[in-house]
Amino acid sequence: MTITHNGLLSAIDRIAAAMERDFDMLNAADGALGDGDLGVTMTRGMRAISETKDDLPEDIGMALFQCAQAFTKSSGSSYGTLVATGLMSAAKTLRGKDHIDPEDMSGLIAGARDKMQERGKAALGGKTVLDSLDYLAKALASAENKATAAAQAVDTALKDFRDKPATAGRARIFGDKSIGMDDPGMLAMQSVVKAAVARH
Amino acid sequence: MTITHNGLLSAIDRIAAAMERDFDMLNAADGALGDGDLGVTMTRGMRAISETKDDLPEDIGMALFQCAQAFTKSSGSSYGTLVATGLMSAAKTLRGKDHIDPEDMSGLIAGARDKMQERGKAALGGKTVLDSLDYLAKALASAENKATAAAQAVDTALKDFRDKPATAGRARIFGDKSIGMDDPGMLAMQSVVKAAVARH
Amino acid sequence: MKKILNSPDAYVDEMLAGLIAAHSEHYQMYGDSGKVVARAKPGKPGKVGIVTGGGSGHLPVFTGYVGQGLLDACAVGDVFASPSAEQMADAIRVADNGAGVLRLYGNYGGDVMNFDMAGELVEFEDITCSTVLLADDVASAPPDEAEKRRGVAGMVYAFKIAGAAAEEERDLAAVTAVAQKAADACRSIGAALSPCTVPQAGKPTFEIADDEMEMGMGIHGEPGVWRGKLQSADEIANEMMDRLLADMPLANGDRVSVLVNSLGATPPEELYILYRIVKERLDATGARIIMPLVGRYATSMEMSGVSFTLCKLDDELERLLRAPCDCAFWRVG
Amino acid sequence: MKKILNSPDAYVDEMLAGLIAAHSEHYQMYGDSGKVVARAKPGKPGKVGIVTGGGSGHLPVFTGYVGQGLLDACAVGDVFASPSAEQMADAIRVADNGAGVLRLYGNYGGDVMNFDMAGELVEFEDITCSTVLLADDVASAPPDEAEKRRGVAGMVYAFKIAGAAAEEERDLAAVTAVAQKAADACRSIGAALSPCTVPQAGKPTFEIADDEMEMGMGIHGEPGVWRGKLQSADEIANEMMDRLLADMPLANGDRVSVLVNSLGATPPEELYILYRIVKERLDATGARIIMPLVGRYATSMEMSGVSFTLCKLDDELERLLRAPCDCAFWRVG
Ligand SMILES: Nc1ncnc2c1ncn2[C@@H]1O[C@H](COP(=O)(O)OP(=O)(O)O)[C@@H](O)[C@H]1O
Ligand SMILES: Nc1ncnc2c1ncn2[C@@H]1O[C@H](COP(=O)(O)OP(=O)(O)O)[C@@H](O)[C@H]1O
Ligand SMILES: [Mg+2]
Ligand SMILES: [Mg+2]
Ligand SMILES: [Mg+2]
Ligand SMILES: [Mg+2]
Repeated sequence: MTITHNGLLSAIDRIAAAMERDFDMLNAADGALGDGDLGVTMTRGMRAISETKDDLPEDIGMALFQCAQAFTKSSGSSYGTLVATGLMSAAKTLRGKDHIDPEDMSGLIAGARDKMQERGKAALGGKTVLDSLDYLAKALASAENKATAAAQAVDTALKDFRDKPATAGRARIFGDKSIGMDDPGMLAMQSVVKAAVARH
Repeated sequence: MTITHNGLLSAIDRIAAAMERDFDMLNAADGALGDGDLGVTMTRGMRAISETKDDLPEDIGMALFQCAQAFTKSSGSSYGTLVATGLMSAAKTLRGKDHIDPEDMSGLIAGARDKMQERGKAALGGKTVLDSLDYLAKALASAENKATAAAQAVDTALKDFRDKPATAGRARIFGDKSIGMDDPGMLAMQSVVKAAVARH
Repeated sequence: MKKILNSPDAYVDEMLAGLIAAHSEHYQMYGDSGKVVARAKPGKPGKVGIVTGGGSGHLPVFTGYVGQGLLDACAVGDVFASPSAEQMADAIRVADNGAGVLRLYGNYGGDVMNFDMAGELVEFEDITCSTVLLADDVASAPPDEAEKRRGVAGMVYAFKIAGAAAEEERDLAAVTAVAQKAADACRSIGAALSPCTVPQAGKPTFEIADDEMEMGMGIHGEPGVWRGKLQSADEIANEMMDRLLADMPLANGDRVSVLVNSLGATPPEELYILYRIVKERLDATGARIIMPLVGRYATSMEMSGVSFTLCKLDDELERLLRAPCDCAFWRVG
Repeated sequence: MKKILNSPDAYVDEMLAGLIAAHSEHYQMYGDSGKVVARAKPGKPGKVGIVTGGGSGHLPVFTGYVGQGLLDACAVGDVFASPSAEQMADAIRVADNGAGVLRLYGNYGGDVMNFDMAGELVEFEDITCSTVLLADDVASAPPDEAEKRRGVAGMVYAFKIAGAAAEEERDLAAVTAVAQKAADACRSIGAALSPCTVPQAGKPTFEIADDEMEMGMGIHGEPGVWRGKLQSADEIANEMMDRLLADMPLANGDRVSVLVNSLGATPPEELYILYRIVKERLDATGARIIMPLVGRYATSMEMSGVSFTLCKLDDELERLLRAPCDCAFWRVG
């Protein structure tokens, strides 16, 4: 599962399409536990990235950096800022390379998770996108088939956290009422990852 | 139908009681063609007059002047100001007397009508309290039985004007929609006059 | 729309008590008749007094505009109800600094009767009064019956301009003349989206469907020129400007001030959206905009909607409009 | 509640366009990221810059408080949505007069992340930033988790006091310290009666029955401490004062300013009815009330309801609160 420049471009297309498809679902999920704009955030962000596609440099680190910038300019929503933070973390590590090696995936995602945690100051285990990334990083560390493992990890994360209360972001104020409900950010990450690995 | 100091006091009692009785009716009538406060205005005004009853001087002109003052202080509504203007007009003419002669009634009411017209700048025939007073003055000029004539005059005025449009006060803005509806001020005058002559 | 109050009957008295508790440097109560507010620091001896009055529920109108360079005193009634002649007489008494008093207020039947009667009461005390009526609402009568029009937000300009003239120690005739000039220079129109509730009535002043608005509605809910589907901000602004400019055309080189006013609940965000069009339309006439005002200057409690007022200025009016004034709701200079 | 607008997506951009058209002497747009407003006349070289930001829909908060003796620049997002880090970086850039920039804003997750990220962006341009978060809403977390509290109307005091300190040409550390002192001295609580509508959502932010209120509700409709029957004005005011004084007791001889703030639709009449009790309660503690503020200082469009804010003052804070400031919505001195 080496990711080349072209691989990145086609992953962007798949993710952008998935976000258009999931627009209402993500707004609704965020509407139940937040302000209902996560579908807006994700479509806007992916459209902004798609628009820069032709200008993305061969340096895959620089390319991810530009994706992060495009996403962050498209809105100020928490999720957008967190995603951009994660992308920047990976971008820094990858700078100077023209592809991503499969065995580096786990480390890149763990690094992103940590930077995003610094940014959002939420604890791991708090039922946020951080937990999805944490599951991802751990699954990718050992898995043979990275794509299958990734798709399974985001599903498992959702399942494992569904019955816990939210403790970060706007969902925090719902406290125990959030038990049984999926975190919108984890749902978005599920869609993103499955689209990225073409398992949707 | 000579009105003495005691006659004035008992008329005040009867009018005050009639206003309490007609509170909702007058508010409703004014609600349909205005701001719905005429019952409030009349009960407040008559309560204020009732409170001064013990202090009303024997001079019937001075007594009416004090009634006018009490009414005017109790609210700033158009009807209150018009009634007070009419009372003051009568008060000026009567100053120095200790009673009202029946044959002076018509002239006193005509004088009040004219002063009220000056105050409110509305035309006669405009479907207002002025028209009730105009009918009253004319009926009293010739009638043998003043009380019966007065009670009939306020009824006739209402009947004659019911199907004309209002042209003065807040009711003016309803224009032709006011056709078929009684002017609240004329209704109030009907109650006042009938209570005054004990024909209610 | 819900209200925060204790007893409906106490609404106005408690409001005034709080106003004076909060802003004792600006306002004080006067006299025994109730609901009469005067400047905390009276005007100089020899300054013409200016009084106004009318129903409560329109803050900052009327009471709020008592202050330096503005009004000397004000009598208010219950919500949307005229104060009594006695209260108005008290307002005139406290406003008088020996140079006579201008009665400057909106053209409503009850207020007119009571201010006239108040004038007769204080005549006995040798206080000379003059009168200028505001009748700026173009939706309330056609131009050939302009004297029947109701007074609305234009009074803010008249208060400001007359107040500044009085501060210059002009005599009663001169202050009255410039107040009349200001009143004549104002045209207003309103549009309402939802009603307010008069505390003593306990129910909304009118009913209007969720997708409707009413063009030209008066500040107490008086019927307007049409009721229909809620339009876009730009459509609303353009129609209101059409109506104002038809009544008082502006030409290249004219000067005009404009007030974009919320009737209460409509937030400033939406006033600014409207202001884009107001400015565009005024710019298109070639007139120059002087000191535009955007905010809540004359309201109907929690009614939602807006009014626009144009005030056409000459040298004198512009200078007086820009002169200093100070009250708890408005400061210039 | 109905809104006057064109397209929901254009609400904020059109609002800003109108704001700047109306008040070009106070405000100007800055940069390419959009929705960044700066002072029309920049601060003096060497003056510490102060920026804020947050979602739109709270006028005068945030943009309105850009001005002399207040803020230097502001980034706003869509209604109730954080601006982007890029906009915030632009606000920091234009606010910098070479002496560093204080980020002074409300404690909301998205805003915090974005202001942090903006700080990292401008670090490369050698602009030093400090941060003070407003977290004054006592209903949003208990005292032992005070750092989790949301920022509400208390930010008006922080803007005013920090702005005055910056105008005195103190350095970044000193301005930051006094801003923190002001933030620590503020306690707020709100009560909501009816919701507002976010244009892009098109429906009210929450539902509440016609005879209900919610104590402690946040300015975006965040759940409060109880929902129940609408109480009388005096009961509401007393409970709000109870909660504030429990969190920050006042003693004889203390000085305190108080802001009685409408969330939007609630008219000033009702704020003054509440103020009677606020003053009574503060007088009863023996504290002295300094410069009470009553009006619309921090709103949620057409939401109806109120908030109270106490700001406990020492010599320094009182002096800075009374120092001159000027913007289109507020003037002191
Ligand atoms: N502080 C945080 N740390 C980690 N994840 C967070 C944090 N805040 C929000 N999130 C994630 O972002 C999602 C919500 O994103 P978004 O809708 O953009 O937020 P908002 O609209 O409140 O800015 C949440 O479901 C959660 O997964
Ligand atoms: N200008 C006027 N001239 C004569 N009568 C008037 C005038 N204005 C009002 N009225 C009378 O007063 C009645 C309304 O009185 P009221 O309810 O006190 O008025 P408001 O509440 O508008 O002050 C009308 O029905 C009419 O009879
Ligand atoms: Mg969201
Ligand atoms: Mg009436
Ligand atoms: Mg009335
Ligand atoms: Mg959001």
